[in-house]
Amino acid sequence: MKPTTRTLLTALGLAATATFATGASLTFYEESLPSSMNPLFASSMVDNRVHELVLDRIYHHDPITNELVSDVVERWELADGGKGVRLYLKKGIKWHDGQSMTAEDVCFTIDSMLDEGTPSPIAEKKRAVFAGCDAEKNDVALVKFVKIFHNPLNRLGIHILPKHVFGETAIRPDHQFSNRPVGTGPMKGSMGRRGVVFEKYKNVHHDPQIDQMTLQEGGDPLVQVRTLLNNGVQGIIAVPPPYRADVSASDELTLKSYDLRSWWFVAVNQEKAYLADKRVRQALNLIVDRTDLRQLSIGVKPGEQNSPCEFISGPFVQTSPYYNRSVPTQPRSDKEKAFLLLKEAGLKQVGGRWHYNGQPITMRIGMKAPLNNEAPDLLSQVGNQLGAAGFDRQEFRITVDDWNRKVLTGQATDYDLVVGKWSFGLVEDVNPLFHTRKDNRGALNIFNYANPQVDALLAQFDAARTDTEAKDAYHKLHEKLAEELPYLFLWKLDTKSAWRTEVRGNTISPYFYWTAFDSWKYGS
Amino acid sequence: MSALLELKGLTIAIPERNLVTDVDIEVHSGRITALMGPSGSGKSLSARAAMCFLDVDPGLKAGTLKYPALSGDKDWFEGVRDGGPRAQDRLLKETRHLRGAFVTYAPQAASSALNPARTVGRQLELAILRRESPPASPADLAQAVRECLEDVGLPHTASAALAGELSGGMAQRTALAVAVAPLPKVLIADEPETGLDPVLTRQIIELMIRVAQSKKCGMLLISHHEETVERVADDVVRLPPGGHG
Amino acid sequence: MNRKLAWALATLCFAVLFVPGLFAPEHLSPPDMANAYLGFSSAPPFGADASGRPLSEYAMQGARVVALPALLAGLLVVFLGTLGGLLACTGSQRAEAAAQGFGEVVGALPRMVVVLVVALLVPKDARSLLPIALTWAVLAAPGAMDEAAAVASRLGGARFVEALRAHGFSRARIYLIHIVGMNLRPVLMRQGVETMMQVVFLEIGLSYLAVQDSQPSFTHGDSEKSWADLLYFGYQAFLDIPSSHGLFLGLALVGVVALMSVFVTQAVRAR
Amino acid sequence: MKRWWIRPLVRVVAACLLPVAVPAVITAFIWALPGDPASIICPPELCGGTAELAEAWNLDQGATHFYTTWMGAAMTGDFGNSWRLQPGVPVGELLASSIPWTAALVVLAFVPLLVGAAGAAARIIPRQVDAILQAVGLTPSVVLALCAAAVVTITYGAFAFDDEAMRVKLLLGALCLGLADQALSGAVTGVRGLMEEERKQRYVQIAILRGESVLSNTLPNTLGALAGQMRARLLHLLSGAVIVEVVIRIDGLGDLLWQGTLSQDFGVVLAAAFGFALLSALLLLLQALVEVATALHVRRSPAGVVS
Repeated sequence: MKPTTRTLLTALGLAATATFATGASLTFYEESLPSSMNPLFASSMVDNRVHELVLDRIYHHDPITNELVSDVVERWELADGGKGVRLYLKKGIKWHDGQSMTAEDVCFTIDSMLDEGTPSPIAEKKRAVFAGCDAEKNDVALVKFVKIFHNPLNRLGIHILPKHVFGETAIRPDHQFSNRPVGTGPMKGSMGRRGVVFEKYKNVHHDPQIDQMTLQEGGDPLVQVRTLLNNGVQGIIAVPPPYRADVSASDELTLKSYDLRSWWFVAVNQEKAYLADKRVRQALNLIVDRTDLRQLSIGVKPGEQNSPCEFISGPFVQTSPYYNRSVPTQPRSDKEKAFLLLKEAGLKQVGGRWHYNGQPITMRIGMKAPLNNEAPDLLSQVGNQLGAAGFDRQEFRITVDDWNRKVLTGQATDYDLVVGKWSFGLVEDVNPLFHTRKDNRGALNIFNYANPQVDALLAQFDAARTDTEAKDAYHKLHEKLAEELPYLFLWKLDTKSAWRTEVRGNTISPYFYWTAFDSWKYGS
Repeated sequence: MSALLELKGLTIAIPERNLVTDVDIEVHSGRITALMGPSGSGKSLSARAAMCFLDVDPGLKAGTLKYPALSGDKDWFEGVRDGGPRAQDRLLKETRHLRGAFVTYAPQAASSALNPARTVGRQLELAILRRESPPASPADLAQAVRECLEDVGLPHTASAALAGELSGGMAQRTALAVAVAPLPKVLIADEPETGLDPVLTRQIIELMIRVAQSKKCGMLLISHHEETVERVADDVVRLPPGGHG
Repeated sequence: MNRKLAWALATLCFAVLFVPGLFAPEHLSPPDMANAYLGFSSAPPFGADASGRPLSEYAMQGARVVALPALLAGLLVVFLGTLGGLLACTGSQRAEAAAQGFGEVVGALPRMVVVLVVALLVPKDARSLLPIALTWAVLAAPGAMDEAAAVASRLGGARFVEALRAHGFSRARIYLIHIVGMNLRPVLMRQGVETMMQVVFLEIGLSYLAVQDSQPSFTHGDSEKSWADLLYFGYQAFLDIPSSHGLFLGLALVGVVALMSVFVTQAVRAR
Repeated sequence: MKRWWIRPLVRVVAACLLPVAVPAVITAFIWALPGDPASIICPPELCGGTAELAEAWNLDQGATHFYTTWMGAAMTGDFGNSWRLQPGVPVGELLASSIPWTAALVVLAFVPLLVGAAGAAARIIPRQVDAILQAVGLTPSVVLALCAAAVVTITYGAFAFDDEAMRVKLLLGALCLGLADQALSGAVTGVRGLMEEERKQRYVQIAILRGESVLSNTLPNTLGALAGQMRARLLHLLSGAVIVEVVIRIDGLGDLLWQGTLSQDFGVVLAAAFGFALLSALLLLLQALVEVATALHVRRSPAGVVS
């Protein structure tokens, strides 16, 4: 091992000198390259983050005060008797190509979403919100909604698109914009084969302090951390728990938490005959030993204090107001109870293997492949536990494409179990996850779970006018799901970024990450 | 008169046995020396040795080779005897300029002895260019090629043909033409009769003799046909069977 | 090297590599943190991975992944090579032109492109090295066919057959024993084993790429480990992780594969 | 005697077929996949109304229509925009930026092969070297490549794509490609074997007796076979480039193909495969050219022959 160490160190030395040569340009590792720089075709958190740098949303939550603010709107007023808002835009805002941003652009954005010819699921959802838009003056836009919303500005968290770049309102995913977008955000970005290069673009509403920034795909997390340690990069958006110790050990690095409310789950396919029985799902929930899983994949020792990983019993993180603390978590397995349930449900154990209707059960367990970086080996560990409990199993890594194409669209019904993770912003809207698939509801319902009572609770949340109503609805939902178990809820895993100490003023906004980018500084 | 080629006491061996033992050969200008012996008696081997081409291991044990008319008393085997393949290779390189220009070789079974990837004309050109005073202009070269073809009774058109496209007789004539084209002093003809019918053999051999005499060169005729040798040879060297003397 | 020894060694390599595949467990044994990153030791003999699972199981599963496909690919090449050799002996112009045509088109296909396309085509349940290996064999065949044909024509092709016919041998006997058995065998064996080796290396290559991008592998189910996983695990030794034993084991396996092909080549050298 | 021009002709025909055939195969494969092509390329929940896309991408009227339109456009150098890998970027651009890398990589890797082959042909490289080369050649390229990759990552970190790093990677890649998988040793032993075989031919022995040089006699007869061997080697390198490029992260054609394959961006896959096919076809043509040239040189009727 010794020689390797030495070569490593010398190599690190090399890298360090290489770095300082390049001046005030910042490089950071993302989980992957964005799949598209066009917000209408966003399909991952990486996309959402990148869009925040390049484009402006009409309204957004202030990362510190959490109130709705806007960088582009001077003032606003209700119009159309509450069915619309009139927006007075700041003057002098320029697009990255030098053209000035006008009300035309705001309206174009909404019109393009309303255009059936825009093949975007995001736009599709907005069609249930917006009715249209009139550019009344060069800097005054009247946005019309389909109905009266009690907080219309909440609905305006959409990125503004440049009319002059697209021309027609039917926007296609393979338009140049998806790769070399023109925005009004603090940075002008363009995607290459190995990364995205951002360049400072001074504007009346943005004054970024960092001249240049490069996004690169992370790859092996171990390599990421090493590279950060030797200043080969200056930041990592998400550091997997197993590697956080190295980061916090170094005084050149700071570990910053990124409020991304994400929790992990094992979705259960009730369309499989034997899993349709609630008792079997409950049995599985008892078989899974979360404490072992957590230790073996994430590396949290049993009884470790302030661990990054808290068990959950329902579809919310424990810090969320919606989390129902009266529902207990299941940290350890209870096989006896589980086996009783299985037998009740008509499963028989023959030669140590569980059979259903005389057939041995072979579980097909899938996991979104990239999650392996955050929770190394989780898939095979889940497999192990089920195997130990007497289930034959096959394991599958699911590519991001298959995940988007099959799993999210409810077509991956050949799997019995799917391990995954959801991430939310401040608004934890779980309706798409559990609502019966119809129209554009239940859009993310992995195994097409359908339960009228659940639907009712979700509707109750939608209709809620006050926070308590909403909270109440979701508490009931939590309880219901904990009993129904369309998912085996595993844990929330907080997300942490690592940045070099030379990077200062780096406020990380919840979910969107870069909202406060203007305050970021790099270099002495 | 002095000999053109003088090979004395030639002994070539492989680890097991001697291939030829104590062979003497002399070739004189304008005369035909026949080298006779049953198959396997080392005729070709001796003939090649006479051209400094010995690729046998350990190879040359004893013997001297002189080209009196060319290099007086120089013994070309000096330092090669018992020198093994390496020395023999050296000799082969040293004497390359002699082969063709001074001593040349008309092979048996000519059709497999001609480069399949060369036209007759091209082969002749290359051979002619090895003359002591090669033709200066392309025209002269062309002329020379035609003469060579005429000498062996081949039509000019044969010049464009590839070896593979020649009949046995034509191939033999070509081989002869190529052999004598550099105007050598010594012509070694290796069993010209092989693979040819008696009539053709007769023609070829007579042709050889005619050409050899017209070019004033001595000839070493390797053959095992008593009758042929009786007819044409001035001197005869007989090798014992199996190379043991 | 003497043939008998060469054969013995080749067989030994083959056994060492592939026989363990027969005993490979379907799933890795459950983790045992006590053994995490354990180096070469008494038990488990080849050390363990990050969660203490024995690397020997990696090796065995890897063997199972490659053994059969590599073998079949080798055989396919041998078969096609034989065909090429025999065609050359028929002395039919048309047959030779056809063989060349096949050789030109197939031989000119960029192999990895075809392989990747095939890899994509295979449904994820049936994901296995076999189709890829066979494709590779077909792509490698023209070389073998050419060489076999060359050997056959050096024998004298059709004339050789006629000559033996004159001695009263039956065609079958001439083709199978005199041509294939006595003269083509060395070439064919060598080509076959080289293909086997290439297939194993191909598997390592493809799997490694998959592991690197944490993608599902093209060549084996995700419950299984390939030799590439060993190399990947070992590669972290460059990053100061105590996993060099993984690298050694992986490289050793690669080395044995290579040696096997060397020994076979030695063993079948024509006298 | 078989007509000399048949072989080169077959090659030329094959060379013409290749760039047409490869995309055809891949198109067939796209349609062979379960599900309709448009939704494979752009899943509904990524881009809702897939019908419009299908139309925009000519996927709506069957494989033949798609293939013909794609080919037609490709002939004019228009490969459309990338759908998934780098949405919106003209695939032509990607291709243009990739081919030089791959070409450079393969050529760099080929230089030592060429030198080795020449050395073997001219009997400069002693046989003893073969054993060493073969031993080195036994390592699969991926193993060498991953060591190279490790070195680059550790040394350059995020700067692994700067010019300097790319140059280093190119060299390392070429080294892996050239040494691994018997590339170099194959070239050396192959050529040596060929030349020795020819040297043994009777006409060469006789030529020696006539005092002619060996090489001038053997070369014309072996040139065709040599060209064949060299082409095989180049092809070998070309396909090896895929793995090396992906592991060491060189922005070449192979990497493009791999990324395209993973993201199922068939526009890119088609184009990359087309690129490979073109390179391979080019090699075929070169070989045919060498063969024709030698054949004509051989048949060049000598000075002043009236035939």
